[in-house]
Order: sequence, then structure tokens, then C-alpha cells
Amino acid sequence: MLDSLKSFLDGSVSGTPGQLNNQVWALIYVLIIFAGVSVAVIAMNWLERKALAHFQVRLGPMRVGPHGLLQPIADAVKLLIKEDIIPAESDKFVFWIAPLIGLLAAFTVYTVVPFGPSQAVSDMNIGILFMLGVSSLAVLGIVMAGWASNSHYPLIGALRSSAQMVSYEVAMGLAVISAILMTSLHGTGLYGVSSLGDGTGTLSMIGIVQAQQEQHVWFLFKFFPLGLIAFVIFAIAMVAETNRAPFDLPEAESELTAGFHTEYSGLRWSLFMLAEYAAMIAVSSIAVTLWLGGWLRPFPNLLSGATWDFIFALFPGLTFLALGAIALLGTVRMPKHPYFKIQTIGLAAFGVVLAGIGVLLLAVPIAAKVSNQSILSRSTEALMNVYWFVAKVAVFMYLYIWYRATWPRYRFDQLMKVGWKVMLPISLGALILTAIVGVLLG
Amino acid sequence: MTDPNTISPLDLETPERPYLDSNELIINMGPQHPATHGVLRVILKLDGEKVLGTECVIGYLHRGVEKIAENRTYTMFNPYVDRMDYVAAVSNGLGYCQAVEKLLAVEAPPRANYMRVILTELNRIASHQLWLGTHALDIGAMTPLFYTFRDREEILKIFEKYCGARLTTHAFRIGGLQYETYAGFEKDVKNFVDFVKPKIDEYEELLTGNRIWIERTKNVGVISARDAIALGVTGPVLRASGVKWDIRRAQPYANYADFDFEIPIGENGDTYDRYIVRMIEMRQSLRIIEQAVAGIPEGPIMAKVPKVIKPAVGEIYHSIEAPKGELGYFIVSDGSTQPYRVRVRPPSFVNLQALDIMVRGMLVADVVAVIGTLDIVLGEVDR
Amino acid sequence: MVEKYKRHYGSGLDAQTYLGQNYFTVDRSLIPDFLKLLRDEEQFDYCVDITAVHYPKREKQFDVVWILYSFPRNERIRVKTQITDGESLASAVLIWATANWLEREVYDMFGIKFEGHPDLKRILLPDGWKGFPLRKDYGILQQDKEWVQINLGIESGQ
Amino acid sequence: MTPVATPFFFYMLSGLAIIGGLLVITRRNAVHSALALILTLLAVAGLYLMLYAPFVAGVQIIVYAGGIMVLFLFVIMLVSLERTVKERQFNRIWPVGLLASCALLALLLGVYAKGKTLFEGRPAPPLTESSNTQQIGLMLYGNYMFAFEVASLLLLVAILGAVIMAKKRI
Repeated sequence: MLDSLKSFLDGSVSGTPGQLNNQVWALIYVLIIFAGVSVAVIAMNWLERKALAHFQVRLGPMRVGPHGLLQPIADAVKLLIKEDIIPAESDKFVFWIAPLIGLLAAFTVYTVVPFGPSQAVSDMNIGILFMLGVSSLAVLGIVMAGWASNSHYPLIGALRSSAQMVSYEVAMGLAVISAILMTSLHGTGLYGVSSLGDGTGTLSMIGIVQAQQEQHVWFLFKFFPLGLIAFVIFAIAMVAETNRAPFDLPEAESELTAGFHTEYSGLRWSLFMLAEYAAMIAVSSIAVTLWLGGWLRPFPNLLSGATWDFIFALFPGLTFLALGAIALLGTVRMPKHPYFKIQTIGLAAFGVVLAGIGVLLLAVPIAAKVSNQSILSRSTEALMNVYWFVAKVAVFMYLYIWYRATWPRYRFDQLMKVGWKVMLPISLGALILTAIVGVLLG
Repeated sequence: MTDPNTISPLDLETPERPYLDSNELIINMGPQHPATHGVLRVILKLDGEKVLGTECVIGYLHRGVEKIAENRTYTMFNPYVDRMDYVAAVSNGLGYCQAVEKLLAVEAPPRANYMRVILTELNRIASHQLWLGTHALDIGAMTPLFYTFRDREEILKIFEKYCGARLTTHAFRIGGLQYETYAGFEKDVKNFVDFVKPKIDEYEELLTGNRIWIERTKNVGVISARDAIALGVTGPVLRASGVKWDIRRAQPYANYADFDFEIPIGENGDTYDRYIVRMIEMRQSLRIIEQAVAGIPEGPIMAKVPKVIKPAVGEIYHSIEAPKGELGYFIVSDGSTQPYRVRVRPPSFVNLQALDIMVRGMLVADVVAVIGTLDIVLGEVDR
Repeated sequence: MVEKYKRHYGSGLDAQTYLGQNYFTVDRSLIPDFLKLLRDEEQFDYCVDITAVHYPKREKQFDVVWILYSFPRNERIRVKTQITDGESLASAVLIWATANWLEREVYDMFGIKFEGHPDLKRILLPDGWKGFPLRKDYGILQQDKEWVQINLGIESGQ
Repeated sequence: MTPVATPFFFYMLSGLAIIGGLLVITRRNAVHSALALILTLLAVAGLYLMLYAPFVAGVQIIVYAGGIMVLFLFVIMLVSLERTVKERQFNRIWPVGLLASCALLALLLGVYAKGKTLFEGRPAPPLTESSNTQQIGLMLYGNYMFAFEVASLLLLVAILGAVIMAKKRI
């Protein structure tokens, strides 16, 4: 067992734990990802409340911890100790299992999310298919929750949700196919024909990113604007897929009070929320992988070489340093009243921790450059991959919040109309054109 | 469109199509529901998501205002009217005071009238802002709510500085005003007008051109001018259906005849037109306020009113254009110090009646939009 | 207009003005015809309000008042009739749709019945409530104790 | 890639599939039956994975478990369940069902008994994992092009029929 641990670390082999059949590392990866996603959901929770508040000229959580930093923890504790209500007339078993299915589907997807060329639990050769399949199971949880509650509002919410998810999955799938198609096609649109890449298509998540690297183009820009169209279709469909504003009809609070989870409370309700945010991150990961070059840093080919690698490797550390600086700036701007003393200290400590992480992240690439040890350079690379992937996903997360603050909600029939009459034809057209252009240029 | 005269009451017992009732639902929307603006209960009969019919159950907030009036003197009843449409308390007070003044045959002095116009128009803007925020929230746009509440705060500050109260102001007295304006009142109002003009543009920027907003409001809750008149609908709802009728213009009260303003009308009588009409009304109110502040005369603020108000035997009906529609007071006097009967003609109550024909055949989401666009206040519906 | 109707209806109709506001006092039997006539012939197309006043000492206890408005003429008018307790009136729902809720409220508060109303039941008070609050013999602190105790499970609503 | 604990997973997945199948026919509540059917479908998808057919497994999950079953549930939820639970009309045809399942059982047993002789000697070599998807594509669009197109035409007819039935006026 130690061997298997070591062989992975010292760089003698490379690949995902799944490929290497290394169960121990697979387990460690799963745990890391589970913890990471949970933390990301908590962070997203805080960030959403804060950002939304600032969109809406208010402050958001300010009381629990400095600038409400501990609010998610307080919320989690509250939800855990809240009374768990199961309606008397509900279908107990289905009611009980529904949130679990949603959560399971949302988290299973992460087994194939490639945070780097070897930073994924497994690299299935049907990766993207697996992802779409498992995330389509999430709707089962919602439908079951709505039905099991045995109440009208949840039932309507569940009906809306199933119709919505099934219809948007079609457009989403077609957009995905046109990205997959690009893995096998030469030619980079605006940049003319090129013979980069080996020309074999792949469904593997890692393979798709590698194809983008080999072809020297993010699929977003390939066959411009065809890649862009497919991406936009996907970006819209994924919002509908995760039931977020402006497509949050299944839980439209002004119409259906809370939609499918009206009858849920406490821990079960929080499982739904966890699943929703996890699913948001998951679909954003798909979008990043398929169109935005996954873990690739900007211009991996144009600005290649050890120097550029080193410069880009400094980004993670610098980001954390900047976050730390913001926190410390907040500390300085805290009111001087003794009432805020503990908060000020807390914020300062938080800033110091962030800055410390930043320094650590800066130290790794610098040490790697100086000492030239393989393990250090390997971890620098892993760091960079994960950093760029997470940074790209974070952009999507911010977009989710932005949408929610800006747009009113669609009506059900309009949503279906957009799905079937606008998105589906466009994505189908984009797919066909991609194939034609690819054949003509290839 | 169903003929409003012959619309049948909702039959909750038998399904419309007895053998294909696979998805006919009866849903209670309210009394505790996020989008019913208080304790309104709407019984919806649905076919899937399509609304087959509605029935409003009201009265949860009934406080017997009309009964209270019979047991209070004319002066004592004045603060109670603020509690009906509590988001437009100033308008309520204006209507009541003017009705009693008419009964007593006294006339408020010009300065008082100018002040009354300024305060009621400010209140109209506040009411419309609250309507806009909640209406947008019902349709799913969260952000306008906070913008409108931020700006409404400035109006409430002016009220507070003037009379000490923010919501239920009790700003007017029978015969005029109790308080002279505070120092800097004109400046505050002028500053507010300058402050809020760009803000209204900001609301419009968020909503007017928004595709989703347009799709959610165009052709939703349509009511024709004929039906609107038959149903007694008044205020912006009636004007959005294309009837150019505003009591401020048709039968001017206070000194609205002195001011230059336009009455916006819509064409289609849908939710979008009602939205546009109210947005323009806010701007027109600002125009009136500007003119009033510029022309406010010096002079007394209280007419000669006897200490004990004892109108002669008789009855009077007086109505004003409240933000929500025609607000009327029908007062019967028996010659004593207490009114024999006060009947309030509440605009929200009558407008709410139109909900049924406006949403038949629409979807559940439209019910929410239409309740919002009718701009009802349950305190006034139930009294 | 007044002359014309006076001639037409004779003693059943009287027109008065108080403080510049015009109203007709009409006999109960003429009400349905007269209201319809006002809408069709005189263009009073908008029924502002329907209400009632209770005079317990009179033989005909109730005044029922229709407040009407004409958009084309920009004119308000009131129609009044007197009825005794227990007498019913013809519903105006088929003349003005808005009469629906307004008549329900009059029924709710005064117990005046309107014949031909599609759904005459209480509107502001709960179904099953006893008593009509706006009658003068109904005390301001009075309530339907039985209803409160059964439906709310509390001793008193006050 | 060496498989892990193959017999265990095989028996577990088969067991799940069989239990799910039994639950489908024994549950009175249609929603419960549908959920059991989903279990069966997922277990079968797992079996496909064990057969080195990941593409088929993925499609099984997307199409059956994710798509068709959601529509099933959609329809079931719309039907008033209280009445269907009481009605017995679906159970009247059980002799036919028994006959059909007996025939199927006989067929399967026959194949199992004579399997060696029916499919001559060697089983087909397992496909290498990486080329599986590609091979399916080549097969579908190469050897079985005609059958594939006929199947898609059939589906088109079905869609048209559904549209005509659902829509009263076109």
C-alpha cells in the first residue's frame, strides 16, 4: 500500500488513479474532492449572499463573524438542529430518499471532473456521457420529493422541474456533441487550417482538454462563431438544468412558495441546497472543460517555456495574497469601537491565514525553480492546473449570482418555448455547421 | 374573454370535465403566501397550470373601520383612515378631510391646499415605488425591490420631518393642516425631486427593455376598457385600458386645477401597460410637485372650523384619485358630533374583483403577476 | 332629465340636491327598471358604489344607495331607496358587473338580500357568522361568541 | 486495467436487478414501481460496464434512467393514484403475462443449456476499452446503417403520431 502511495507521488507514473488502478489514491482523491466541494458550496453560500446584497444596495450578513464570514457555519448548525418535519400524509420512504438521490447524483459527477491531467478520480473514456447521465438523474430526486410531499405546490414544482430538465437536456446534449465533434476535427476557424491534433475524437474529459491543447485553441473560439454559439447554448441550458434564476421555476418562491422542497425542513432541506450548489459547480466544470480549456492556463502554447511557466505558477499565490490584502484592508477599516474588537481580530487572523496560504503557494514554485526537485515541480504543476480550473469555474459561479440579481423569472410556457423553439434548432444548426465546416477545412 | 356580467361563481365541487380530470387541481393561494401581498386567499382551480377560475376569500384583516366611524367624532376618526391603505395614508386623509369639509361647507386655505397636493403626490410616488418593488419581486426580479425601498425612504423622511410619522401620517386636519412646514421643507422636496428623477430612469433601465420582463407582462391579465368600466375598475388599471379618466382632472379637488400635468393611458390593458402608466404617473407627480413647490403661497394653513364639528343633517359623497384608484367617502350626518354613517369606497376592493376575469385561461405564474399589477393593499380591501 | 323621469314615474321618484350633489329618491318597486334606464339612456356606465344606511327608528329601516358616475357626462348621481327589514332588492349585477362584491358587502354588513345575485354570501366576515355589524343595533364590542369559540378555539376575540 | 472483485459486483448487480424487477411487479403504488424500475435499469447499466461496454452503459443511464423514467414518473404523478390503486383492470391479464414470461424463461434456459453449441466455441474477444465508442459508431454507421436509419424513421413516425394524438388541431 505504501508502494502505491509512493509511486504516485514521486512521479514515476502519471495518470489518474482510475487509470493506474490505484484504489488508495482514488479514495484519497474522492475524499479531497468531497471536502473541497463542500467547502466550495459553503463559500459560495456566503459569496452569493454577500454579492447579491451588494447588487441590491444592502450589506448582507454582517453579524456572525467579521463581515458575516461565519454565517454559513451558523446556518449549517441551525439547519442541523432544526426539527425534521415529515408530513403525516407523505410517502415516508420516498420522502426520505429523495434528497439523497439528488445529492448522490450531484457528487458522483465529480469522479470524472478533470482538475488536471492526472488530477481526476478516473478518466473514463465515456467521461462526458457519464457526467450528463448522472446529472440527469438529479431530476429524479426533485420529482420524488415533489410527489412524496403529497401537497399541491411541491407537485407542481416537481412537474415543472421534470419538464424543464428533460427539455433543456436535449439542447444541452446537442451543444456538448458539437464540442465533442471538435476534438476530432482539424482547422481552427479564423486561424485557418492546421494539422494540429491527432484527429481522433474522444468522450474522455481529460482527452477533450488535451485535444484543445493539441489544437492550440479553446473550443470556445474554434470555428468562430460556431464554438461560441454552442457554448452560449450550453451556458443557458446549464442554468435551466440547475434550476437557477431566471429559470428557477420549480422553486419560484413567489408562485409556489418554495416549489418541490416546500415541505422539507432542517437537514433534508439543506441536502437539497447542497445538491443544488454542487450541481451548479459540476455543470460549470463541464462548461469549463469543454469550451474553456479546462485546467490549461492562458496561452499554454504561445507563451510556453520554463520562464512563462514560472510566471503563471505565481498566480495562485498572488491571488491568495490579494485576498489576504483585502481582508487586512477590511481590518483597517473596521470601526474602532471596542464592540468590534473580536471581529477585528478575527478578520485580521483571517487575512493573515489567507496571506500565509499565499506565501506558501508562492514558495512552492520558487522552491521548485531553485532546487529543481521533481516532486516540487510536480506539485507546482498540479497547483497550477487546479488553480486555473477553479478560477474558470469561479467565473461561472459569479455569473450565476449576477443572473439572479438581474433578471425576472420566465413563465413556464415561455421557458418551454425558448427550450424547444429557440435553443434546440440553434444547437442543432450549430452542430451540423460544425460538422460541415470541419469536413471542409479538414 | 368572459363577459364579466355573467361570470359564474367558481364551482369547487364538480370538475369541468368529469372523465378527464387527470390533472385538475384546486389550490389555496394564501392566506399565507409570499405573493398575495398580505392575507389574501385566492382559491385557484387549475387544469395543470392553466387557471380555470378563481375565487377570492377576503376579510382576514377586517377591522370594522366603518363601524368604528359611527362611534367616534369626526375629528377622532381622522387617524383611522390612515390604517386602511397604509402605504398611501396621506391620500386617505385627504379624501376624508375634504369630504368632511364639503359637508361643513368650508374651504381649506390655498397654502394648505398646496401643501396637501405636495404631500399626496409624494405619497403617490411612495405608493407606486412600493408597488413596483413588490410587483417586480413577484415576477422574479429581486433587485428593484431594494432600489425602490431605498428611494421611498427619502419620502418617508420628509413625512417624518413634517409630522413625526412615517407611515400612518395623519398629516391633514379637517379644515387644513395642523402644522406649518418645517424650515427647509421646500428645499428638501426640491432635492428629492432632483434625486428621484434619475432613480426612476434606473428602475426603467432594469425592467422596461428587459426581454423576460416584457414577455412576462405583455398580454398578461388583459382587461378591455368596456370590462374595466363594467367592473368599476379605477386608477392606473383603468387608464392602462385606454380610458383617459383621472379625478384630479375630471372633477378637480384641492387645487389640482392649477397644475399642468398629463394623464398617461395605455392601449392594451395588459400588465405591461399598467406598468408603463404607473411609471409615467410617477414622473407626472414629480412635475406637479415641482410646480406646487414653486408656487406655494404664504398665508394661513387652517380654515375657520368650529371647535366641535357638528355638520348639518345631510349626506355627502366625495372622492379623490388615490394612487390605486377612486377613493370615495360617503358620509351621512345626523347633526351630531359623530358621523351617522361613513362608507368608504375602497379602490383596491373593487379592483380586486377584476382578478377573476383577468386570469381565466392564464397560468399560475400570471395570477401572481396580475395580483401584483392590480396593486391591492389588503388593509384597504378588508377595512 | 329630472323632469322627464318625474313625468314618467310620477310620485315614485323624487329628485333633490344637497351641497351641489344630486340624488334621486326612488320607490323600491321602480329600482331595477330605473337603474337600467340610467345606464342605457343616460350613460351612467360606472357604478361607483352600493351601500346602505340603517335607521332603526324608521318603519322602512334601510336606505340603500347607489352612487353612479357617467364617463361621457362627467357627472355623479346618487339613487336612493328605502326598504324595510327583510325586504329584498333586485340585484344590479347584470347592469354593472361591479355590483357583485358591493352587494355582497351590503348583504354582509346589513343583511339586505339581493335577488338574482349569482353568489350572495358573506364577503368580509366569515361564512356562518351571525349578525350584521353595521346595523345600528349591533354593538361595537359585539361579536359572534359561538363562532369564535368553535372556529378559533379561544374564549373571546377581544 | 484489471477488474476488481468481478464476481462480487456481478452478483450484487444481478441481485439488484432482479430485486428491482420483482418490486416493479409487486408494488401496488405506481410511483414505487417506477422507482424500482429505475433501480433495475441502473443495475443493468452496471452490468454493461462490467462487460466493457461503457458507452452502452452511459446511454442506458441517460436515455432510460434519466429520460424515459422521468417521463414515466411525470405521467404517473398526473394520474390520480387513489383510483388506480383500487382498480384491478391491469391485473386481469395475468394469465397472458404468465404465459409470456414462461416462454421467455424457456427461451433463456434453452440458450443457457445449448449456448456452447449455438455460439460456436470462442466468445467474441472483449473490446479494448478505449475504442469501444468508436467501434459502436463504425458499426452503426457502417455495417448496420440501413437498420439504424429504419429505426430512426420508426421513431419519427412515433413522434408524429404522438403529436397528432396530443394536439387537437394542427
